[in-house]
Amino acid sequence: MTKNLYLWVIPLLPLVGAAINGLFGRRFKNAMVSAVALLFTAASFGWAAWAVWTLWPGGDKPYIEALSFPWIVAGNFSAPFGFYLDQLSMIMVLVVTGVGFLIHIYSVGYMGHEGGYYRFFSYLNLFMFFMLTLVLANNYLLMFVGWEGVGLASYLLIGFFFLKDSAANAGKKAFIVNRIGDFAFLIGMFLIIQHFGSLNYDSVFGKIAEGHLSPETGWGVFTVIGLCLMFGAAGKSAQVPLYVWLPDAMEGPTPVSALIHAATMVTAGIYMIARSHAIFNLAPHALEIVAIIGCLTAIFAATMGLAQTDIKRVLAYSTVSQLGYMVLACGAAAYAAGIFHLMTHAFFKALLFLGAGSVIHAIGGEQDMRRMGGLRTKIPITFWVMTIATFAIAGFPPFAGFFSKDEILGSVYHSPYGGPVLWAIGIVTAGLTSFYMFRLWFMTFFGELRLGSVDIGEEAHAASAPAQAGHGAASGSHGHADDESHGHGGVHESPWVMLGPLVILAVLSVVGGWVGVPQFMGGHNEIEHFLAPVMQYPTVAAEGSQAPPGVRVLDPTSAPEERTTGEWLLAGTSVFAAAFGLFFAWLLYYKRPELPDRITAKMHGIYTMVLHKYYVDEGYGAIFVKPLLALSTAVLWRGVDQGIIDGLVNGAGTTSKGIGNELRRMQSGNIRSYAAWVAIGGAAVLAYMVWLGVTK
Amino acid sequence: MDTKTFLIIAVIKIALVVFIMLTGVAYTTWLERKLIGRIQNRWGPTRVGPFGLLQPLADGIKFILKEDMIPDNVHRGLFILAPMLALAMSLISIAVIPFGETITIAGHTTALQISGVTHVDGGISDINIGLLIILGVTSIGVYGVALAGWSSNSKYSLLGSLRASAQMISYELALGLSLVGILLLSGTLSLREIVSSQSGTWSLAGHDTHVPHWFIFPQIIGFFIYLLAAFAETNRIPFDLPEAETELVAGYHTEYSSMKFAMFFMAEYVNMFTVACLASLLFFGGWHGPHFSFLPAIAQSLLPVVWFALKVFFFIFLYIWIRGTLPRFRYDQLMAFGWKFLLPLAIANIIVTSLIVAWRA
Amino acid sequence: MIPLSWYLILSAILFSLGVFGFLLKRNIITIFMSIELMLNAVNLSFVAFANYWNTHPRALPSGDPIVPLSGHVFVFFVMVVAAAEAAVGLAIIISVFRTRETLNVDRVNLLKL
Amino acid sequence: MVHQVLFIVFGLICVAGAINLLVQRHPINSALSLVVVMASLALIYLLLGAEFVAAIQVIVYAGAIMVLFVFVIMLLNAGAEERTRGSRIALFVGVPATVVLAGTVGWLLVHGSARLGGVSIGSSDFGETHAIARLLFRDFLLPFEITSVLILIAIMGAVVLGKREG
Repeated sequence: MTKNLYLWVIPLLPLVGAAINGLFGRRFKNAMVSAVALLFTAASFGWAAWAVWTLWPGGDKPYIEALSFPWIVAGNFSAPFGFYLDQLSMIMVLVVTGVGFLIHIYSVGYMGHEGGYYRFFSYLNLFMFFMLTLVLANNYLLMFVGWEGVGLASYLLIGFFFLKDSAANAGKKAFIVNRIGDFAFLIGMFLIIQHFGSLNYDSVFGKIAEGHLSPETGWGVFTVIGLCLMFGAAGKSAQVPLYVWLPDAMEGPTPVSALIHAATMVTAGIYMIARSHAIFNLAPHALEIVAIIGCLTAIFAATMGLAQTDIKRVLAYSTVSQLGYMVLACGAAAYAAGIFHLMTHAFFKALLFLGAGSVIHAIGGEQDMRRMGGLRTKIPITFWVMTIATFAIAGFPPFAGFFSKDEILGSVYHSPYGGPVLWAIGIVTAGLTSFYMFRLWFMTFFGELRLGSVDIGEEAHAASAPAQAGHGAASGSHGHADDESHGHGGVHESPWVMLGPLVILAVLSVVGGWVGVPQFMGGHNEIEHFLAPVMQYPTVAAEGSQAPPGVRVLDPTSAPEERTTGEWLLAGTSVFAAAFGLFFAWLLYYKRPELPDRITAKMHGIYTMVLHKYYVDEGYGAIFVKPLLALSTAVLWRGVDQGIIDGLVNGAGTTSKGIGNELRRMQSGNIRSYAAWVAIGGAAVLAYMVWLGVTK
Repeated sequence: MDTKTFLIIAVIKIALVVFIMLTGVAYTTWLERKLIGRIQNRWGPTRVGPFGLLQPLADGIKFILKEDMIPDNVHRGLFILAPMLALAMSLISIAVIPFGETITIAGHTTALQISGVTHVDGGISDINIGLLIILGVTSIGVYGVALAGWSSNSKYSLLGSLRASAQMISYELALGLSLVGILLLSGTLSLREIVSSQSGTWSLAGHDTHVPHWFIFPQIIGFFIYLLAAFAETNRIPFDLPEAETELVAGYHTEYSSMKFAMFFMAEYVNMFTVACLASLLFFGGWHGPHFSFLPAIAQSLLPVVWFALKVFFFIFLYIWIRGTLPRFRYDQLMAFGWKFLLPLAIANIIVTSLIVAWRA
Repeated sequence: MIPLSWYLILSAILFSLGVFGFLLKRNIITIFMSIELMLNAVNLSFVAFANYWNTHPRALPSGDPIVPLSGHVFVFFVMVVAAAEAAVGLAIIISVFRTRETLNVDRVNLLKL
Repeated sequence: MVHQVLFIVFGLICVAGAINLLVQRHPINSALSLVVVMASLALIYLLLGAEFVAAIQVIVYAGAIMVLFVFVIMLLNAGAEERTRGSRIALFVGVPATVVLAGTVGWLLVHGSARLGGVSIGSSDFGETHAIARLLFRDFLLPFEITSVLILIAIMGAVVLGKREG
C-alpha cells in the first residue's frame, strides 16, 4: 500500500458537481447542467475504478488513508478524516458509482422536460457525494456523516415535486423515520466509543481480534451494540418496524427511486451490518434477531406487494422484501451472500425501476397497472429489458437473481442462526416474489391497452388513501409540467438516452450472477473468496467471556464446501417456487383475467387488509403521531409556552403594576401618614436591633 | 460642716442678699427719679419723707393696694405667669454673684456668695460655670416679656413684646460674645476665680505699673460692647423702645396693673443690678480695692464688700445718667446697631484678645 | 448611685411621647416641637452614657477606648443641628402659613394623589 | 439617696411636661410645657455631672430655640388645634407600633438594668468646660467646622424663606 490513492477525490468530485449545479445551475442550459453532472459522476466512477484496479485483489490488510488534519479531537477520542478501501468497500464503490452514473444518463432523458432540472442533478450529485463518504469512511463517525447526508439527499429528492403535498409529506416521513433509525445507530456508536475508546474500524476490530477488551464488555454489551446497529440499519434499509417510508418515497421521480430506493441508499444498512460483522459475530442473540427481522420483512413486504395496483408501489415493496433477504443473509452470518445479493439486486432492481419509468414515460405518466396492457408490441426494447429483470428477480437459473438468492437460502439453511424454518419462509417469499413480479409483467405488457377506458373499479378506490391521493393526482398531472406526451395519443418508445442504461443494466443483471456461481454448480464462487479477507477477522470468543450456554459461536472460517450434497435439492426447490409463482401469475392475469376479481371478492377481508398494507401506517399514526401531536399542542404549546413562559412574563408585569398601585396609595399627601410610616420604619429598625442584641 | 448648718447658713445668706437687693431696687427707683429730676432741672420726689426718701415705700404700698385688674379673653394662665417668670429669672442670677471673700460669724466662715462654698481647708469654690448660668437665666427672662405681650391679647402689647423679645435676643448675642474676652484672660467661667485673677497689678514689659490688674484695661472694647448690650438687654433708655410711652402706649405691660406691673418693674431693676454687678465683677476687679490695715477684723472682712458696692453704685448711677441724657433709638436703627455694629465688633475683639493671649502664652 | 437604665427608661419614655406627638398632633408647630422633644430624649441618653463610660470604661469594637466626654460633644452637635433645623423649619412653617392660611397638617395636602 | 429623689422629681416633671405637650390644645401651652421639659432635663444633666451641657441646654434650647418657637407661635397666632380626621394609619398603625417598641425597649432595660450598673455624679472635673472644650476643638474639630457651615446655611435658608416676596 505504498502508493497514495487519494481516495478523498472520489467523494469530492460529485460534491464539486453538486456545488456547481446548485450554485450556477439556474443560469446554465439543461444540456450544460447534465454535462456537468455526468462529467463529475463519470470522473468519480473512473477514479474509483482506477483505485480498485491498482488495489486489486487487495490483500488481507485494508488500505487506509487518513487526511492530515484531524477532524474531531476530544480528550483521548479522535475521529480523523480517514478513508478505507477493502474488498467490501471496493464492491460498494463500484456499484454506487456505476449504477449512479447509468441513472444519471437515464435521468437526462427522463427529466428532460421537467421543471428544476439543475436542482435535480445537484441533489443527485450531492447524494452521490454522501453515499461515497459513507462507503469509503474508515470510522463510524464519518460513515454517520454519509449516513445522515444520504438521508438528507433522499428527503430532498423525494420531495422534489415540492408543490405536491403528498411528495413533501413523503419526504418528511422518510427523513423522520430515518432519523429514528439514526438515533439507535448513534447510541450504538456511543457504546462502541465507551467500550473500545475509538470509532475507527481497524482499532475497534483489532481490539476484538486480539481479545483484550475492557473487563465489563461481555456478551451483553455486544448484543446491545449489535441490536442498536441493527435498528439503525432497519431505519435506513427499511426493515420491519421502520419500512413505512419506502412505499411513500415513490412520490419522487422514478430515477430517484431507482438510484436511492433500490440500488444504493437502502443498501447502506446492509453494508453497515456487514462492515461491523466482528461485533455481530460476538453477539449471537443479535444475529438471531437480525435474521428474524430480515425474514419477517421479506414475507411481510411480499404479501403487501401482491395487492398493489401502482407499478412503482409494487417495486417498492419488492425492494423491501429483497432487503429483507439481505438482512436475513447477514443475520445468518453469511455476510458475503448478503453483499452478493445486494450487488445483483442493485442491477435488476435499478433496471426494473428505470424500466417502469420508461413505461410511465411512454404512456404519459400513467402509473396504474390496471390501465396498462399490451405494451409488448408498442415498447419492445423496454419489454425485453423488463423481462430479463423480472426473470432475474424471480430467481430463474441463468440470471443473477437465482445465484445470489440461492446463495442466501443455502447459507440460511445451514447457518446455526437460520435453520430450516427461516429457509422455508424464504422459499415462500421467493414464490410470492416471482408471483407479483410476473403479475406486474403480465398486466403491463400483455392484454390490450386499457388507458382511460376502464373505470377505476372500487378496487382502486379501496387502495390506501395516500397512494390513492397521489395516484389520482399522478394520473392528472403527475407533476409533469406538460401533458403533450399524453396529448398526441400514441405510445412511443423512450429515446436511446434512456434505453442505453437499461440495456447495460440488463446485461449486468444476467452477468452479475455468474460472479458467485457456487462450488456445486461448477463455479468457484469468486465473490465468496473475494470477500473472505474482509470477513476473516477471527472472531474467536474473547478469552474471559464464555459464550452463554446453548449458543454455538459460528466460526465463519469453517470451510463451506462439505455441504454440497443438499445444495442441488435446495436450488431445485427455489427454482420450483419461482416457476410456481410464474404459473399462477400466468393463470390469473393472462389465461383467465376475470379470476383475480372473483378471488378478491371471495377473500374480501384478507384482500382489503393486504391492500391497506395491514393498516400499519394508520397504526403508527394512531400510536405515535397523534399522541405526539396532542402532547406538543396541549402540553408543550398551551401549557408550557403560554402558561408558564408567557405567564411569567405577563405575570411579572401585572404584579409589579399591582404592587405599584398599592404603593401609590401610600403617597396620600397626608403628612401624618408619612409620619406614621417614618415611625413604623424607626420602630422596625429598633425592634431589629433589640432582637439582634437579645439573641446575640 | 454638716448639711444642717450648711442649710441654715445658706438660708441666712439668701434672705440677707434678697432683702438687700430688693431695698436696693426700691431706692434705685427713688435715686433714679431724683437724678432724672436733677438732670431735668427739677427736684424729683421730695414730699414723702425727708428728700422723698420714703417715696419707694409709698410706691410699694400703692402697687400692692391697687386693684389687680385682669382684662377678659386674656390667656389667664400666661397673663399671670409672665411677670412671675420675669422677676424669678432676674432674681436667680443674683445667687451666683460673689460679693467678697469670706466672712466668719460665730465661728462659721462662709463665702460672701449665695452659691459660694467654703471647704474644710479654707478654700472657697463656687459654681464653676457661674457666668453661663447668668447668660442662661437672662435668655429665659425673654419669655416673661414675650408671654406678657402675647397673653394680654392686645395688638399694642403683642407688637411691643415682639419687639422687646427680638431686641433682647439679638443683644444677648453681643453680650455673650463680649464676655469671651474676659474668659480668655481669666481662663475660667466661675466668677469668683475671675475676680481673684484680677488681683494684683498689671506688669507691663517687666516692671510693675501699679495699675490694678483689672480686665477693664485690656478689654476696654469688650467693656464698651458689654455695657451697650446690657443696656439693650434691660430695655433701658437708649433701647427702651418697647415700653416707651410715646410709641406703643406702654409696650408689653400695658394691660398689667398693680402688683403684676410692679413685678415687671422690679424685674427690670434687678436686671439692672445684675448687669451692674457683672460689670464690676468682670471688668473692675469685683471687691478688689486698696484696703486699709487699721480697721477692726469684722470691718476688715467687710471692706471688699464696700468696694464692690461702690462700683455697683457707680454703674447704677451711669444707667440713670444715660437715661436722662440720650434720646431713644428707632427700632430698625436699634436692630441694625445690634447686628451690624456690636456683633462684628465683639467678634473682632475676641480674635484680637485670643491672638494676644496665644502670643503671650 | 442611680442605675443607668432609669435614665434610659426616662429617655425612652420621652422619645415615645415625642413620637406620639409627632403622630397625633394636628398643628405643624406642635409636631415640630415633638421632634425637638425626641432630640432631647436622645441627648439625655447621650449624657447618661457619657457619665456611665466615665465610671465603666469600655472600648469601641475597633479597639480604641471610648472617650467618656464624647457623649457631651455629641449632645453639643445635636443641639447645633436642632437649632439649624428649628430655624429652617420655622421659616418653612411661616411660608406655609402665609400661602395656606392654616397650620393644620391635614389641610396641607396639596401633594394628595 | 438625695440624687435618686432629685432624679425622680425632675424625671416626673419632665414626663409631665411631655404629656402636657401632647394634651394641650393651644400650641403656646405645649411650647411652654416643652420649655419646662428642657429645663428639667438641664437639671438632670447636672445630676449626671454634665455642667457645661446643662448650661448649654438652658441657653441654646430653652433660651434660643424655644423662644424662636414661641416667637413663631405668637407671630402666626393660629389659634388652637382643630380636630380633623387626618390619616387613620397614623393612629391605628403608628401609635401601636411605637407603644410596642417602647414597651420592649423598656422591658429590656428593666430586665437588663442589673448588668448595666449605676451612674453617679462622678468626679468634680468630669463635665468641666475646659475638658469638653479640649475634646471639641481637638478631636472633634472637623465636625465642629462642618456644623458651623451647617448653621450658616440654615441662617441663609431661614432668611430667604422668611423674606416677604417683593
